[in-house]
Amino acid sequence: MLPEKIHQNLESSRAMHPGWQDQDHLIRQLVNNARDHGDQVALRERDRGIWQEYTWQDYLERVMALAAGLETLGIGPGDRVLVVGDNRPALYFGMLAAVTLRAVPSPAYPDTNPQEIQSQMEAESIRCALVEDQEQVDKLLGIRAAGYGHLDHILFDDPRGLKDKEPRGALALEDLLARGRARLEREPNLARDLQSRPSVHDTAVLLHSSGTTGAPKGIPLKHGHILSGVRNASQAGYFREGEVHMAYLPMAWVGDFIFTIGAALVLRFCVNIPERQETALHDLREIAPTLYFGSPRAWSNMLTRIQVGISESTGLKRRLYHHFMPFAVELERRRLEGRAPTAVERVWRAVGEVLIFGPLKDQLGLARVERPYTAGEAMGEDVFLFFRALGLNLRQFYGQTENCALCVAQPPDSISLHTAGRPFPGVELKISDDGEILVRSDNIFDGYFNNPEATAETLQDGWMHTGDAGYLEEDGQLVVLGRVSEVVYTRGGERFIPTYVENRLKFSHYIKDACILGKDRDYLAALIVIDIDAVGHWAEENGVAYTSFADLSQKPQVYELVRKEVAHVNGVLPEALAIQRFVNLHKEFDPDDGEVTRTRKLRRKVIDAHYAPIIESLYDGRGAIEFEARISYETGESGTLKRHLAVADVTGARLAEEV
Amino acid sequence: MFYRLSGIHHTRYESARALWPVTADRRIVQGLLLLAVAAPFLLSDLYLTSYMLPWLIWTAAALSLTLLMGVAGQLHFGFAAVMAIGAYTSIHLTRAGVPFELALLGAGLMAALIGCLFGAAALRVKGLYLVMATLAMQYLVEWTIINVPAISGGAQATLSTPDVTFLFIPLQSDGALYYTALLWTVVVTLLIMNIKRSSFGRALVAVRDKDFAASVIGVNPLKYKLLAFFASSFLGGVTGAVLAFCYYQAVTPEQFGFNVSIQLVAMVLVGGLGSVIGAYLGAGFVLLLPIVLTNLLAFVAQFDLIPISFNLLSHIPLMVYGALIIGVILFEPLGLAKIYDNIRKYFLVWPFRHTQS
Amino acid sequence: MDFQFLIELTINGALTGLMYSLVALGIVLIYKSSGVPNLAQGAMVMIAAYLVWIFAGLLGTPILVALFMALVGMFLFGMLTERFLLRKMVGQPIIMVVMLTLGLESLLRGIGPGLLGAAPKSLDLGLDMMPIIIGDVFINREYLVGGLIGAAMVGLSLLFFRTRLGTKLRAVSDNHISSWSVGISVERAVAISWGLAGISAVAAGAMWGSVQGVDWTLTALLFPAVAVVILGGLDSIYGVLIAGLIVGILGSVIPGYVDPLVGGGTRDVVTSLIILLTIMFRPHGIFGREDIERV
Amino acid sequence: MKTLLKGLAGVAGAMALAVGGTASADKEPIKFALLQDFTAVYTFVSSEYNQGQQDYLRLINETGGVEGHPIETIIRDTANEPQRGLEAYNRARREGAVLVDFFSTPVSRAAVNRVLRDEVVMITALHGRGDASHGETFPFVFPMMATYWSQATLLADYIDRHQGGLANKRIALVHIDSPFGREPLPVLQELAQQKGFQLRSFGYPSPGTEQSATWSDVRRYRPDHVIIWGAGGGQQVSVREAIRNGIRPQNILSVVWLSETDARNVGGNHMNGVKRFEAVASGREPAVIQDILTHVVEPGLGAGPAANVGSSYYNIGVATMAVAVEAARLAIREFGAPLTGDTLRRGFEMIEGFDARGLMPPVTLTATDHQGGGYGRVSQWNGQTWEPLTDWSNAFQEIVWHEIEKDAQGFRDGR
Repeated sequence: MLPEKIHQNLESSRAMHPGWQDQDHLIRQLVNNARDHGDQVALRERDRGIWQEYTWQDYLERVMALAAGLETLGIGPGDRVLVVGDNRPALYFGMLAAVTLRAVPSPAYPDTNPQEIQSQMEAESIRCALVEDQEQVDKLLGIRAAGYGHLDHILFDDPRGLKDKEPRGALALEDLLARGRARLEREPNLARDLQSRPSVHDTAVLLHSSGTTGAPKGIPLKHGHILSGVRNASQAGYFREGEVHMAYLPMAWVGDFIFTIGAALVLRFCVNIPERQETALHDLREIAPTLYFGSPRAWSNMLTRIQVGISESTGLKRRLYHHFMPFAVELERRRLEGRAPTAVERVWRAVGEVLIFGPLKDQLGLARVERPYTAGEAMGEDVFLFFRALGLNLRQFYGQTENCALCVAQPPDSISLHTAGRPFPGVELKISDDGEILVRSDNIFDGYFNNPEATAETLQDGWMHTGDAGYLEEDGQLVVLGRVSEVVYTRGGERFIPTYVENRLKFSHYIKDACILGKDRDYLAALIVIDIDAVGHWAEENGVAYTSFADLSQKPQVYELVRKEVAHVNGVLPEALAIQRFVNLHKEFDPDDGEVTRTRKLRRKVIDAHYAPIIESLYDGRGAIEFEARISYETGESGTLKRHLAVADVTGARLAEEV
Repeated sequence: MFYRLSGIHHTRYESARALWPVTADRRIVQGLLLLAVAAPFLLSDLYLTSYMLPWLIWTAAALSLTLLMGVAGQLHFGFAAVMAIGAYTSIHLTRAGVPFELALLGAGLMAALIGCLFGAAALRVKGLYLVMATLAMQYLVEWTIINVPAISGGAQATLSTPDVTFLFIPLQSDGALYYTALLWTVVVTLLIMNIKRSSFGRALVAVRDKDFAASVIGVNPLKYKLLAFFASSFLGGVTGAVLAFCYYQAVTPEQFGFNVSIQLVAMVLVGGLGSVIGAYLGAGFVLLLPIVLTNLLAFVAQFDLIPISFNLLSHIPLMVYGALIIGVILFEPLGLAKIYDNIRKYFLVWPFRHTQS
Repeated sequence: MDFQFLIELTINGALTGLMYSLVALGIVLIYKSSGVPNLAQGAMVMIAAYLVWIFAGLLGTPILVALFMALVGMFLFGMLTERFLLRKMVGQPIIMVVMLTLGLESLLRGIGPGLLGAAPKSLDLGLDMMPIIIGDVFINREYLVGGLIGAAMVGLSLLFFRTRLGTKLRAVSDNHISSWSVGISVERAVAISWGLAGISAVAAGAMWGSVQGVDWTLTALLFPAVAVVILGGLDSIYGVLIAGLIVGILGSVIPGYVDPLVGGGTRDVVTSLIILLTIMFRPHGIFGREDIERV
Repeated sequence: MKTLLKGLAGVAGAMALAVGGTASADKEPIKFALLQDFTAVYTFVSSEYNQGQQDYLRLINETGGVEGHPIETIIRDTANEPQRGLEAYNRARREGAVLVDFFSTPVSRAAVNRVLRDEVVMITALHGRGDASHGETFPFVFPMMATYWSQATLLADYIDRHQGGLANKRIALVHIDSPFGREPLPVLQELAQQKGFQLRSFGYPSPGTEQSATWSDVRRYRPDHVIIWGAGGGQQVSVREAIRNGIRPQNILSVVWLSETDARNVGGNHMNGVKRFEAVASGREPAVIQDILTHVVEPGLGAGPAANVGSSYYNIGVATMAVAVEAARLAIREFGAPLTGDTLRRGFEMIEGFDARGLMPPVTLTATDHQGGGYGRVSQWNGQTWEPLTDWSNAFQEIVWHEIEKDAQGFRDGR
């Protein structure tokens, strides 16, 4: 990027954020930590069973060395650096090294397919990529071979399979580090110089919207946004200094950057990185963090894991669990309703803490968690209550990438089941006339990357339009209903938000995904994706033999099981919005097929297209359908397979339940 | 339920291989050690001298044997003879005026040297044949002791242990004897635990699992078999001396007969081959079970509830003992240690049945 | 004179050795079919002797009837032992099997004397106690009978292995899995071999019980029997015969000359040395098959 | 913890087997501990021996106890294992036993130091250490019957007096190859020198069930007399082998351990004429045995099969308890109740010329002599019973005491 352009950006940012101190940036935080708390552990990574530790001094030294090295590759202010891979210390170091050079890390999800990466690279004219291992290197080489010519440097962390046979432009981070160290030694003032280069007005990271609708948009977040967001949250008591944090969520997701880099630098977190994604749960237990963030799905999975574990457990343990857990859940429900437990109940709960709750939290690795959070989408009431009943002060965040995901959260004292909480200090919130939630604060971004139209749509008069529908309660707590854009109407003019219903369905352990249909139709119907783990286990318990996902999904017993779940949800919906028919799909929604996003949000258009014959059958009264299923193989080829799918009515069951 | 594993992480392999990485286990060990140290103040002299003391010493013996049988896989049905060598050596040395501490060392060395002769058979054969060979050597050692009055002590064939001091403390009071035995057992325990996780221990395990294969990976089976016999016999010899000085206070050949060898093997097997905790449990089982049964039956008999002859009554412990050994081997071939392990796991994975991660 | 002494020692030793063979035969029969070293064979001999005594001494049935009943009893006992104890040990390490049989020995040693009284019982087979005297050589009449029975039992066993059932047993002893595959019930074959071991225990129990009285000391016959088995080869029936003779003769001749010099009973020393030397120089005995171990 | 264990100990205390007793014995009981081997090596003796002990104590309790004190017994199996014996001993001592009888050489040997320290009387009739006769060295140990040395000298004396003298004879000692079997060797060797006879020892391996080679050798030695020295099953094998090898039964002399059972097991009348040392009269004639039959066995209070009453080992058991009760009686008379180990010891040392109404030779125990003179007699199997051939006597006690002194000295030096 041209220096004038950068300078221009800087000036405009200064004008927008007069309160920001120029040298108050992330690298400064790192330098301060290394100076004041140099011996403290900043980062741990589990490597071959043991935890490698990095102190703040190590941290700084590596970031500086990498920055010095990166500079020799020609990376400079305004350059975008692609980051692909699972959480690795070297990648974090590399990102901050880029930030030091006023370049912008642009993380991508490691399982993103090459086309998407290529379009991201093209949009951001990426010249340098920071990747985890050979797999990602190969992916990038493929993109380069496919015609993307600007990729000059591929820096990789894990040298396995690459050592001594690096492809053109590929360089081990270890070698870059050595190069940078040598340079730092030669130039004694370089480190100090590097540290003073960034500005609070620089973009610290370039994140991306999920792309639920249309192509992903780049969301640049500046040092200042991140710092003010973190400070607001910490001021409200949502983070404390020195938290032990587990960095296991994707690096491309806003939360990881905010927690693992933003908050970690500001509040000196001890960040822990699991050995692999598959070992994350085990490693979580070894670390026992004090701060834990999980998506509602992750919490729900955890609950499923517990329930499956308990159902397999021995008699006494199972009985104790089934006594204490409902007791505690009921206690928690009443507590949220404002009724305090009696002394006897408190004593009994303490007994349960020793016998069940404590051991459970220990098994999950949540024994030390004081700040368990969730965000992203609505959380099932039973899941929420369960973990709160366990004694975890589980709370929900509400926010978007655009506002560093730090916007609204449930306060520790007054939590109710249906509200998202109160805005952070420093965050203004209002509801627009058409019911949209608007926010304004210093941690809201300054505009999309190279997308003035979208920016103008989202940022109006300093207010950010979240696109969510909601309202404020009398006590100032926010209730989020769903996407404004998602509000649809049935043919009869009933207004509903499919996601809202889907989430209710997904609160069932047996349902992994659901897609609610009904827009411009006579009634609501559902495509159901069963949860293979939970239903599979249920099938084993109940002696239902099955061979595959597709087979299991079509078992009459499974249909009966799902029917009950659907009927249960119908019970809390207005009668006109009852789900009348559903189909159990023969496969899961697959991000590779574009049916869901990487964060598993539905892409309704794709689904409508893929499953059109099934959807028709849901509305033409047929009891079954032969479906030509499209299959994508891992090679990228696709084929078709004939599937026989049953279509079920819920109404009868519902009537039966009412009788 | 008692176990809390979260937050336990290791930054070095050494700490990951620590003896008791889990806090609850460490607490249990500390608690037991504390109880063991406090035993003279908690237990009556009967339980101290007739239960705790012999139990500890036999545990040390079982540990010495389990190093050979469990870790190195070399069967030994003549370990009582090895202990006898230690006992007689130590007595003759102290009688000749050698300080007790050195006599213990001498006992260990002498037992280790002769124990290596037992090991010579192991260089040639294994399994059942080794059982028979060591058994035969047990007879030879026993015969030699009995038939050489200079060893066994003349016509009475009894040698009383002379008064000695250990680390400047006279071995007179029950307490002094007990603490000496405790110290030795703790030393042996720590030693075996550390051997098991050392390269030496792993070499022994390699030899145990398949000696040919071990030689392929560069572990010389001959050398390690002999080393195993040496180490185990050394410990066994010292234990024999401790047994003589701290418990019997006199040695006769009968104290180290063939049946004692069998009992030692039973301790190791019933406890669980190669397991340290198993040695404690096995020694307790084999040593104390007949005593407890005898006392229990005598207690029951006084009520005259069961009209059985005194002769049968006195044989019941023998039958029960045999039946229980059969039972343990049939139903839990990994021994009492496995049962303990199952109980521990039951609480370790609480409230689940299996580990979750 | 000296020569006659040697002859007498040799003959009596040989006969004793054949009587050891009676005990050893049971061990070999079992080992041959299942690879189990039955260290409870001594106790089985004791139980067999008690059984004969119960019928002959306690109930007063004629000795032949008593022997027959004991044969039936011990055959069943052997089969049941295999069925309920040893069959569960398949695949376990040898040491476990050894300990199991030792546990069984303990159990039996408690049951016999516990139920019938600890004092030794006399078992009269109606044999004259006076020796057969040939020249100046005295031959023990009981040992002669016992030795002949021992030789006969070994011979019978050899013949048995030529019958149809015996051929099956041989097949089983050669290879369990291939026997299985040609439809031979390995379990049954092994059970039968235990039953046969029970039968040989009756012969041994009756003879030794008559010689030394019936009490727990009969279990001590295990030691010389082990020497016989080791020397002859654990799976060789010929070996039992030959090794029995060798162990008996050496255990008689050597102590005969050495005992006066050292003033002690050296027979167990000889027995121990036989075991040791065999194992050191020819571990699989004179006739035993050598196993080939695979990694 | 400690209270809990004390509670346990209390239960254990209640485990003491009461012999029972309905008569006027109402003062606090005296506890005797009979901790013997009922399941392993000594079973051939201990069941009968212990039965005799129990029956005699029952008789005492039935007839008013010891000066009004009933006697309680603590009976446990030790399986001849020192560690089990020591446990039983420690327990019995806590329960207040003043006297202990292990009837097992290894256990008694292992317990010597403890009884001396704890001041508990240990009787070692016909087992244990011979040198324990030395009262000054072993104040609390009472062999109280002829030691093996005294038995050997008495048998030699018998040959000397009644079987044609010892001079120039060939004597074979055929013994089990164990310390016990070799015990008579030194005194016999000493005697061989004094009396001018030839002595050769022949050891056979334990347990002695197979001795044929040994006896071939014995026959070759052409002994005039054979002294057999074993115990249990080996004894009858010795007798049979001796007879087979042409040694006349009359010329076979045995240590005390040869009983009616052995004779039955040898079978027929083969054993007629075999002689043995006898420390206590056998048979049912002695008055004490008659009393037991009347007061204990006939009312059905006997501790075992009535057939055993009057057998050799039974009577030995009776005799040991008769001496012990007598000692207790003397002690209580002299020092009053309660009886302690020390007063009981002094009671023992006051016994003078006590013969249990003709059951045994008159025994006199003193502070120096705990053997009681080493009296005994030789009896002979006549096909039905053991028929005494001599009066109670002792022989060559100076040789015996030389051995006693020598070994006691060794024991003192070892300490």
